Amino acid sequence: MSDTYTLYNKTVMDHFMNPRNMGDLPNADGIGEVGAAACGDIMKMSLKVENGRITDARFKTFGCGSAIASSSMATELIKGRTIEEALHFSNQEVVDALGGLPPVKIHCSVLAEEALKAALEDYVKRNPESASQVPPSAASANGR
Amino acid sequence: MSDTYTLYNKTVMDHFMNPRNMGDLPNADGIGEVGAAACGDIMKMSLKVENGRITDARFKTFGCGSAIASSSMATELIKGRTIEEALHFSNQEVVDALGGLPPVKIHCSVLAEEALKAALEDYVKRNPESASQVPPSAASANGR
Amino acid sequence: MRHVYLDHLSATPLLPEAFEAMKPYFLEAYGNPSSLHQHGLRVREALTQARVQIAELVRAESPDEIFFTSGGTESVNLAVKGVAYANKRRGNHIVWSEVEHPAVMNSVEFLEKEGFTHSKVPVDSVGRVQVERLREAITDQTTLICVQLANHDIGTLQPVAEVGAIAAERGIPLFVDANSAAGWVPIDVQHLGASLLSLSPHRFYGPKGVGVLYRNRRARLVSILHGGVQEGGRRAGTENVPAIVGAGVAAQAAARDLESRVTHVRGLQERLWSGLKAAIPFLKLNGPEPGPQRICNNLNLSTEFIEGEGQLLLLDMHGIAVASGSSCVSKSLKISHVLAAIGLDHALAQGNLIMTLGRDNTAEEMDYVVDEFSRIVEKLRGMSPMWDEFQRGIIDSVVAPTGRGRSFSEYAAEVSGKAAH
Amino acid sequence: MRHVYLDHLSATPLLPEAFEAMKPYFLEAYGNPSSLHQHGLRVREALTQARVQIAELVRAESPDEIFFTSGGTESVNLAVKGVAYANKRRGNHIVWSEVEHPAVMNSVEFLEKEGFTHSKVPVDSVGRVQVERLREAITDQTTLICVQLANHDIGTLQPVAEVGAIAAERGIPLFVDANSAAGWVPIDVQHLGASLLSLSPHRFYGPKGVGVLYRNRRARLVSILHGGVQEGGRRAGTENVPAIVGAGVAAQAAARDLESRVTHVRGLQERLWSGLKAAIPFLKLNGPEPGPQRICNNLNLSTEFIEGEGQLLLLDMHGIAVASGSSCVSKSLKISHVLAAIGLDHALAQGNLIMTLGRDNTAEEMDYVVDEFSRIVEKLRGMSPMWDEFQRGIIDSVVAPTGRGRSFSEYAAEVSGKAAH
Ligand SMILES: Cc1ncc(COP(=O)(O)O)c(C=O)c1O
Ligand SMILES: Cc1ncc(COP(=O)(O)O)c(C=O)c1O
Repeated sequence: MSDTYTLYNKTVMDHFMNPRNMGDLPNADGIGEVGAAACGDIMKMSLKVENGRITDARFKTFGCGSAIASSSMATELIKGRTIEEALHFSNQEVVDALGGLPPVKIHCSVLAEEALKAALEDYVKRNPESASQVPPSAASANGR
Repeated sequence: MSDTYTLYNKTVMDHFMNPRNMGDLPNADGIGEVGAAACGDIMKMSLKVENGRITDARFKTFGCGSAIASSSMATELIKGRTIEEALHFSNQEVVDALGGLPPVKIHCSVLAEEALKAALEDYVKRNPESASQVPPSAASANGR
Repeated sequence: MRHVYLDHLSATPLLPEAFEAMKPYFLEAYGNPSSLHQHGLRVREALTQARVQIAELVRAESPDEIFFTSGGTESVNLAVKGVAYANKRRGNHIVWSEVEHPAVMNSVEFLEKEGFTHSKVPVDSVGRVQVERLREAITDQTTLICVQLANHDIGTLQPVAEVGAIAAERGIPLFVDANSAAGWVPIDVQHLGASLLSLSPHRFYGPKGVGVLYRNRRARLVSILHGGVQEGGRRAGTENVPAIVGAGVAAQAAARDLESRVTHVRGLQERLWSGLKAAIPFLKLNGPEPGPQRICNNLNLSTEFIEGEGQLLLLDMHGIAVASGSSCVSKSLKISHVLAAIGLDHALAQGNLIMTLGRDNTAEEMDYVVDEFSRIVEKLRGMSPMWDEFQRGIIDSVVAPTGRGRSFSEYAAEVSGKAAH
Repeated sequence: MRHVYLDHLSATPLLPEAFEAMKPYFLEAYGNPSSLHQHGLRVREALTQARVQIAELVRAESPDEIFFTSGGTESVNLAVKGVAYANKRRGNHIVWSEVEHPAVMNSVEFLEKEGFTHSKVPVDSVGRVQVERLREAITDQTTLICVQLANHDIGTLQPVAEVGAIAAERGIPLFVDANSAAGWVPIDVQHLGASLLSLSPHRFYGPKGVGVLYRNRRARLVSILHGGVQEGGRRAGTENVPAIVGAGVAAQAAARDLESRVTHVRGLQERLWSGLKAAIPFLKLNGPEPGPQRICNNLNLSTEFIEGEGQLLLLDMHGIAVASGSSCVSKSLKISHVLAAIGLDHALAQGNLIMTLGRDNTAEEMDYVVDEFSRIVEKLRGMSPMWDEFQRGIIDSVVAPTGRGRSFSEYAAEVSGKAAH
């Protein structure tokens, strides 16, 4: 066998093999942790927020290759966004940035969205003054 | 392909390809014709009888390879036998002399036996005086 | 001795290019496509490609409509039972033609024991399904119609597109058994109105051990071999990777070469039939005359006054490989139900011979067959009490009646004391 | 990069001598065994020989007890459904173990929809069928008992001969699914008391596309694929001749080399497990310890705190091919029902990895795997929020509990708001 065959495309494999922003943020401003019991994925996301803007993001993931890649990509995409922008973040961005995921793996990108939103929610809870920036529906829809 | 593969064994193939005693006997002393409608075989056997002994036998057969081989072999076997011996002729002799037939083809040998017995019956009918030689059960069991 | 293979409906040699494509999948790329590592992923790609190649041969909208099975028979079983079970709540009635292959026939009969009902549609004297009778057979319980594309015995091309229009009108899935047609007839599932269609790659120079079922996405189908979730959950069991790869290549070649293969073979079919007809008296062609109603590679003959197995064996001893639908040849000791369906006289059914042509046959071979076969017929007729009785005017010919005597069937019934059929 | 193939339960490379034996049957001896001419008769002999070779591998009394199918799954379906339907008048109850392969499980569930009933016999914590429970499950309606020889996931060897004795006593046919065992365990159908037994040649270096069902002459069996009268009327469809020939050769080699293969592979199994155990903390072996209760070629591991697919993919990137029973790996997104049946904690089921060894693996490969796998586990644990929580004493290990916190499963249930299983 000369070629390498991969389950996921190159971008996904790259983010799985060399995940970006892996780890925890010391003194994170918001931390979210979500999971899908059915597939056994757990994602934890930590955010650093300065002046209403996400300046840093880290993840830790228990899950399959696409879960790791999705969290890696989500942290990459979210850095630099405002809280409000981040609250409009959708899993589709992750899927698109990764160049697609197999149908059964789309839920991994959903989990990344949920982890991010849980972390944002945590941030808003800790910083009630920032809540004014957040449309109420957005915050509650993703809370748990 | 170097070898020749055959459906039947060598003896059967030989009797099929080069049948012995094929034809009709002019002035036959007994003629029998039997058939198995299910398999579409028809066998006709003609006998020449002299002094209570079969001196010649001929067959014509509409049927498969093993039907032709069975009739050929039956005519070979029967020549020289007395009427009474012939009435005890059994299909198993044909099967054995042919070195075996596939299970679904055993009925071909049965047909050969029946054709012979039908010819004998015809002979007995034409020569009532010979009936004394024939055990009554044997003649009627195979008559039709 | 010459070797002339005229049994292409039973099997075709594998296309060398298909074998070449298959080779790596035996010793080297031996992975299971369900595996997530290199070895599995590599062969997954091969399956995907084969699916595309097959989809193109039948003009499926998407390769996802192609399912691989173990052979023509399994494809038929999956189609018939898989649709029947899937629609059990809607209805339990199946409409099928009386010349369908035993794979359809026996599947329907199995379902009958399980509580399904069915209607068998008759055919005309050349084996064509009577479309109006088919229309009448449909009830509001009907959930499946089965009509083959070409008959496996007598080569009749069925009016499938007409049936497809009726099926569409009534909203009933149509299953087309194309196992004996694919590779020899252009197929467009859209045009045929087929919801399902089965293919048998080893009938068009693909390998044995693989079958295909096309299924339109809108047709409900449940699996009949239960286990893993291979083939989109519709066919459990580790995929026969090399055979699937070979089927793909064979399909591609069939699509590419269809026209030239058909032209070549049709020419041989005509040459052979006209040669035989001229050389041998009392020979009948079963099914339609060569032409638009008959598949290009089949001749189904009945040689009167002699039986089929003997003809087959003697031809074989002269290097010519053919098939026969006579009862002595069948394992069930019954004549082909197709010959019975077209009402063929018993005598003619017993003398049946099937010659199916392929791309490697030549015109010289046809002439050789005519020659050899003439001699063989003469030899066997010489042994036949029937031929003799016919010569003497006691029985009559069915092929070309003279009105002199009884037919062989009547005669045979009398000899055996039983009706011939 | 080294390539280490540790997924022999998914597929094995074809034995070169089997491939050599198969080759002529593609291009040259391409006939259909049902044909009565040279081309057909020649391949018939090949089938006969293969039947003898298989019969010897399982010590069948006669080659007539060997039936060829398209694969392990079809053999299982034929056994389960074929016996159930054949005995429908006598009874409608099936006894089977809860660790049977999906081929058995889903066949039984199909039959349930068709009006059959069944009892699922539990296993102990290493996956062994509880024989007394099995005995109790039998009713006077029971017409079939199904127990596998070796488990496909966790390698447990089942007490089949004990079950066979019960089956014999009650006069009920026993079907033994030996698809994952044949070639790696000596098989004697007489000794096992098996009325039926399925084999999968591509698990012992035979080709894909062929399966075997042994059936004792006294066991009633009806066909499930309907059509022609191939395989003594028990399996319709043109035979996959080359694959059957290959299966025969592979069976012959398996019988010949069984002892040396088993000795070699068992040594590797022990070396690999002791190496991994020493190098990696919080690693659990599922199923029995290597030894008489476990098949020689399987290790089923659970790596705590990390998920299986990631382990599998990283191993693959390092040239090591393995399988996993984690839910992310399965197409159904459920963990292997075998892992559920032995009551494996959810966290451990998700971290599942299956390594199955073969004759070409070496001791050096085992050491390489231990090395690479240690590094991979470390890397993935470094990414795992669970590992971190464990280090901080928030959650506890299931493999080696310290009593410091909740288990991962409890933790995961809390995070997701849903029970983990
Ligand atoms: C029309 C038709 N259907 C089904 C089959 C069964 O195919 P196979 O024997 O390849 O399984 C055949 C085989 O001749 C056929 O001609
Ligand atoms: C015990 C058991 N039964 C049945 C099967 C199904 O076999 P196949 O996928 O070859 O059809 C397998 C395959 O892993 C198995 O291990």
